[in-house]
Amino acid sequence: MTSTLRLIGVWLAVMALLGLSLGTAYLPMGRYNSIVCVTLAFIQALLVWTFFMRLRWSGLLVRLIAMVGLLWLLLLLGLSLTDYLTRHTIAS
Amino acid sequence: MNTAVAEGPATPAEGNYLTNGYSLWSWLTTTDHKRIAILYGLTITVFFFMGGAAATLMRIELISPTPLIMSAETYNKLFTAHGVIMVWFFLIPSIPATLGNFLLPMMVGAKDVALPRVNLLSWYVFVLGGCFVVATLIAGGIDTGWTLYTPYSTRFSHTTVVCGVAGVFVTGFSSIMTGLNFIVTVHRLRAPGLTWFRLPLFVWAIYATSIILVLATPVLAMTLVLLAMQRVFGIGIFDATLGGDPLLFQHMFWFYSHPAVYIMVLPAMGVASEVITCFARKPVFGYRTMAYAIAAIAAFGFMVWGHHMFVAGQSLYASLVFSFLSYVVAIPSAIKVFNWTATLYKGSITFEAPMLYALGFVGLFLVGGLTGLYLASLGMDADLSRTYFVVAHFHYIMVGGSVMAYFAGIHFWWPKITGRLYSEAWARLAAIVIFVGFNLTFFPQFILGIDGMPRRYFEYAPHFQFLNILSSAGASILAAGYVLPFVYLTWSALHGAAAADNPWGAKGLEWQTRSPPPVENFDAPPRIPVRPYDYDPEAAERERR
Amino acid sequence: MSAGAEAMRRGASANDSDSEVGLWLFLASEVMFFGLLFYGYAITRITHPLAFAEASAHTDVLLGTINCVLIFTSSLTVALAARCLRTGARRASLRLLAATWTLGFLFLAVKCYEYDVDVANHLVPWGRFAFHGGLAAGERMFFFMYFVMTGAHAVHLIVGLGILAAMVVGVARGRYTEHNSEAVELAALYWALVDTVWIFLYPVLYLVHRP
Amino acid sequence: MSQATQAILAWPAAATPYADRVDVLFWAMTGICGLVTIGITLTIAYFCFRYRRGTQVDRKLPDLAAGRKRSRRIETVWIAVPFAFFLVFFGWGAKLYYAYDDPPRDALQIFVTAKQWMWKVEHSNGRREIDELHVPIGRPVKLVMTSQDVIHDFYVPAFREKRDVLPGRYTVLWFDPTVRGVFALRCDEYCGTSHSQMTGKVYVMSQDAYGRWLAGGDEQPTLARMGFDRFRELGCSGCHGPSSTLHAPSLAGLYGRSVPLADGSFVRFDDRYIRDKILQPARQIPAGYANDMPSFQGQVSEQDILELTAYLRSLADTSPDVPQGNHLR
Repeated sequence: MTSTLRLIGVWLAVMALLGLSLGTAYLPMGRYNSIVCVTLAFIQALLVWTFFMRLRWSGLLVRLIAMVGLLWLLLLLGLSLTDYLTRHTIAS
Repeated sequence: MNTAVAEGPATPAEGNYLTNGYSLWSWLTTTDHKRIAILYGLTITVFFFMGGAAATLMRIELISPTPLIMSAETYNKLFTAHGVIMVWFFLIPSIPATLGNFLLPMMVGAKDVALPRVNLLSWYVFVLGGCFVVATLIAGGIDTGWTLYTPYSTRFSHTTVVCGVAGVFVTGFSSIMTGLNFIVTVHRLRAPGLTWFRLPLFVWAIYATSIILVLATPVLAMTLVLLAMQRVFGIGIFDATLGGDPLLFQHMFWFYSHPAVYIMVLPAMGVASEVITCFARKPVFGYRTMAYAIAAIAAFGFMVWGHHMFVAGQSLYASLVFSFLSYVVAIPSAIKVFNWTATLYKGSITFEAPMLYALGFVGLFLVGGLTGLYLASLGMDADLSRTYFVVAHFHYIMVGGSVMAYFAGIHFWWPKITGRLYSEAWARLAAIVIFVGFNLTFFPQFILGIDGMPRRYFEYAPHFQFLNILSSAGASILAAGYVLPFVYLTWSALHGAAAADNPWGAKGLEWQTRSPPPVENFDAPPRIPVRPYDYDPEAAERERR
Repeated sequence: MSAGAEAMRRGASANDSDSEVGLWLFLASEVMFFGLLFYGYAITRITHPLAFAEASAHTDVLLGTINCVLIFTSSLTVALAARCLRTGARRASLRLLAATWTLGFLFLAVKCYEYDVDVANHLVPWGRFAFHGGLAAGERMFFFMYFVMTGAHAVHLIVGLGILAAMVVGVARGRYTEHNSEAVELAALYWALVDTVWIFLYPVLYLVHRP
Repeated sequence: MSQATQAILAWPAAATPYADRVDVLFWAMTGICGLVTIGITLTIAYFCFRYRRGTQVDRKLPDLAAGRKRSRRIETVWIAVPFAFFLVFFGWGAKLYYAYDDPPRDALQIFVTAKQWMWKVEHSNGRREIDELHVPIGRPVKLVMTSQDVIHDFYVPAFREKRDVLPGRYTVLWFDPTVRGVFALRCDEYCGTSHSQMTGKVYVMSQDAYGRWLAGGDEQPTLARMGFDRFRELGCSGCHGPSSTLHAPSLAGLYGRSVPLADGSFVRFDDRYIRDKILQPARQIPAGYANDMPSFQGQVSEQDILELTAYLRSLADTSPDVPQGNHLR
């Protein structure tokens, strides 16, 4: 049952990352706290999607669909930031 | 169902999807994409005339610069009802959910959509959403405008905003289901040998539209949830007096609502491509470019929403980015117009009603697109945005574009859908009346906008009256133009002469089957053409002689 | 799917059925659905960084972490359940599905308890609110987003529990077997998505400012 | 007929140099777009006529490969040429917008508060008007605008510009009137029942007439003077006053300067920053000061904030040692 073991291994990794993310949250790293936490969350999500949701064994189409939501969100956030990060730079 | 049995067992060569059960129940429980298309068609026709009635009342009111037949409250509720109904309950489902539903599986050589039960569910969800909207109207209507800008919609409107928003929210799920279904169908159910670049442009257009439906609609749904929460609980992230930002709502709203414009116009482009090639009897000019243009419009359409906010308090840099991207998205639209024109070159052209509608579409879309360039230009937009110029511009795209193309499609595929012919003379007359009425209604509005008349004005300065009367006169012609097809098409559905399987000599897969098609679309597997639109104008001329 | 349509099908890898592709599209739209909330959160946090940090410190990190453990484990058990059913181990699959359901239910119970604590601490932004200082406006918006986001997640979880219950019954009655395991696989995918949402909710709601 | 011509020529006069520049762009675009519309329509009409079924014309299509090659060449042209025009339109529009977005420093500042359904205007000497705006000719005017309720939009067609007026925020619209006269002002963002009646007039008058107009009217305390009263009533002076023992910054001479913040960045001490500090003091803490200012959210009106801001602006050129309020009349 190697694939069962693999899934359990992935679960252990996700739990370890949870511990790591909780631990680093208590270190005073300023704005990097959030960056680290969210990065760890992305890795956890990647593990879950790759193994639990079987993207590793899926065809190209499904992988594309899985990515497109994230891409579109980046579009929404990225283009909005052109507004929010520069809104007050012109002296009023 | 019983009636069908009483007529005796229908052999595959005789029966069709319309004879497969006559009871209301057989329609309400059908999973046949063709029947669901007709359910959608009937429903949106009801909504079209509801929205149209609102517009008619508004145009009557605007004959006079001072109150004429209604109060300001009523007027505000009417333009909101007109917008909400026309956008979400007519234009967005119009071509995809009726023509798309009917034709997409046939065009890819499939027996049905991939998820037929989801398809039926989407119609029920749509009707449920419609019920909320009708309930809202009965409760007095809402007065926020279809754009639902905060904080007016959250704190200041005294109307049943939450109910109306719920209707739009629910309908969103119907859009998602339809889009999802089409994407799976195109990917999975294409007949063997029907590669991507052998698909008709209509399929490309519906496919691209579906992607927008699936990815943009949930954004609207959640935005409306946040809006409703803020209205109900009095707090939220859009309320400036509580530290929130009303522009955040606008970003969220337009992230859906700008792509929604492409939901309306991409399928229209698909229809125009089918009809123009058929009646020019010539392959579409630059097929691949046309397909890529559709994809490009769908993708870039997501990156231009900020051009609705140039004067709304958005930062200079954001405006620059969005203005530039808006010009970029205009390129593929321009390509499409040029290619349609070039398709006519060396054709063997006839002018049946669908062709008249399609040519009308190209002309009106051209004007709508070019006036879009004014609004994408930052300096011009600071003058023209939110005036009647904008109203005219988007009506040229949505009514001149989408509705003309919808009519072109309905006429083009009517013999296939119903198995009957309509009166060609009446249909040509209606096409011309609609074209004339449309221009008379909306062209004066460009001038009104340039003259500085803001949209959503119940009363206006007296010197705007002449153009408003002109517009109202046009609207009455337009209304007559819309009633005409309703009458002669209804007559045709009941009493029309039987249509041949392929009355236009068209090349799509859907024309290879009977009219109306059998339940599973094809009696024998369709022949897959080596290239799409394999028309030959010379051969067409020879045949004629 | 009828045999005819089956025969017409071509292209993509044979692993993915129509329904699976359809479900993934649905998941993509779910990503946009939750994504919009994360987007609203992000923009509001950019304009109120201190308030968000301050308010986040008042969430119950212990309960949040317990819920992480519960839901991460449940997405393992559901993945295993789908796997077991595919390979014919129906009984194991049934147990794992039941375990998933239980873990999900526990998650919900913990969340309800946490909501109760939040209410007791006046963290509900409508009504009497615990914060009054200079950051109150931002803190209010943080807790608004906290309730909307966890609430939307909880709704999905409840739907998921319903689906899982149907799967448990279906497997127990022998409706879903190794030859007909698709429904369970799709349920597992949906459940894993609900888990993924929590993966992101946890750091942005509980871990903003802990030192 | 006369009414018709009048209606079609109702094009509002351009009353600023900026408006003239917008008109040039408008006519340029209209010229080009008009030519394109006519050109394409005529082409379609010509093709439809010449290649209608039954005419004896050459209809031979090139073979597939040659046709594809040729169509690609043609398409490249009609991608490149429109794109070039689009770049020009974009650049031209952007240049105008940059001017629209960037008021001159020496502009005459006037405050506009919008509410359902009226425009309240306040001049720096305290003179107020409703639904009317008097401005001098030949001097740039900068409107600092905010709304008490929903979003409105300040639109003067003769100036060819508009800007939304938002609750909870200042937006700016500036113009440089060069034509004397009365111009229509309209609200151009739907704001509720009487949206279409939220109109007004902009009077552009000679400098002298403006000066007389400004001095006329009831004697009213200046905005800054009222701000000084507000400064004491609300208790601001308790901490920010010169005699305060609390560790709060003195605000004299700060306006317009750039202030170092605790996080190492800088912010301009301007209307927006003052407003933010009053409502959300915990944001953007100045370097060296604690975060102990309470929020005045809900205790101050937009009017109060305007007055307080005017007072702080009046302190721009004072030194911290001068007893505050003395420089006001």
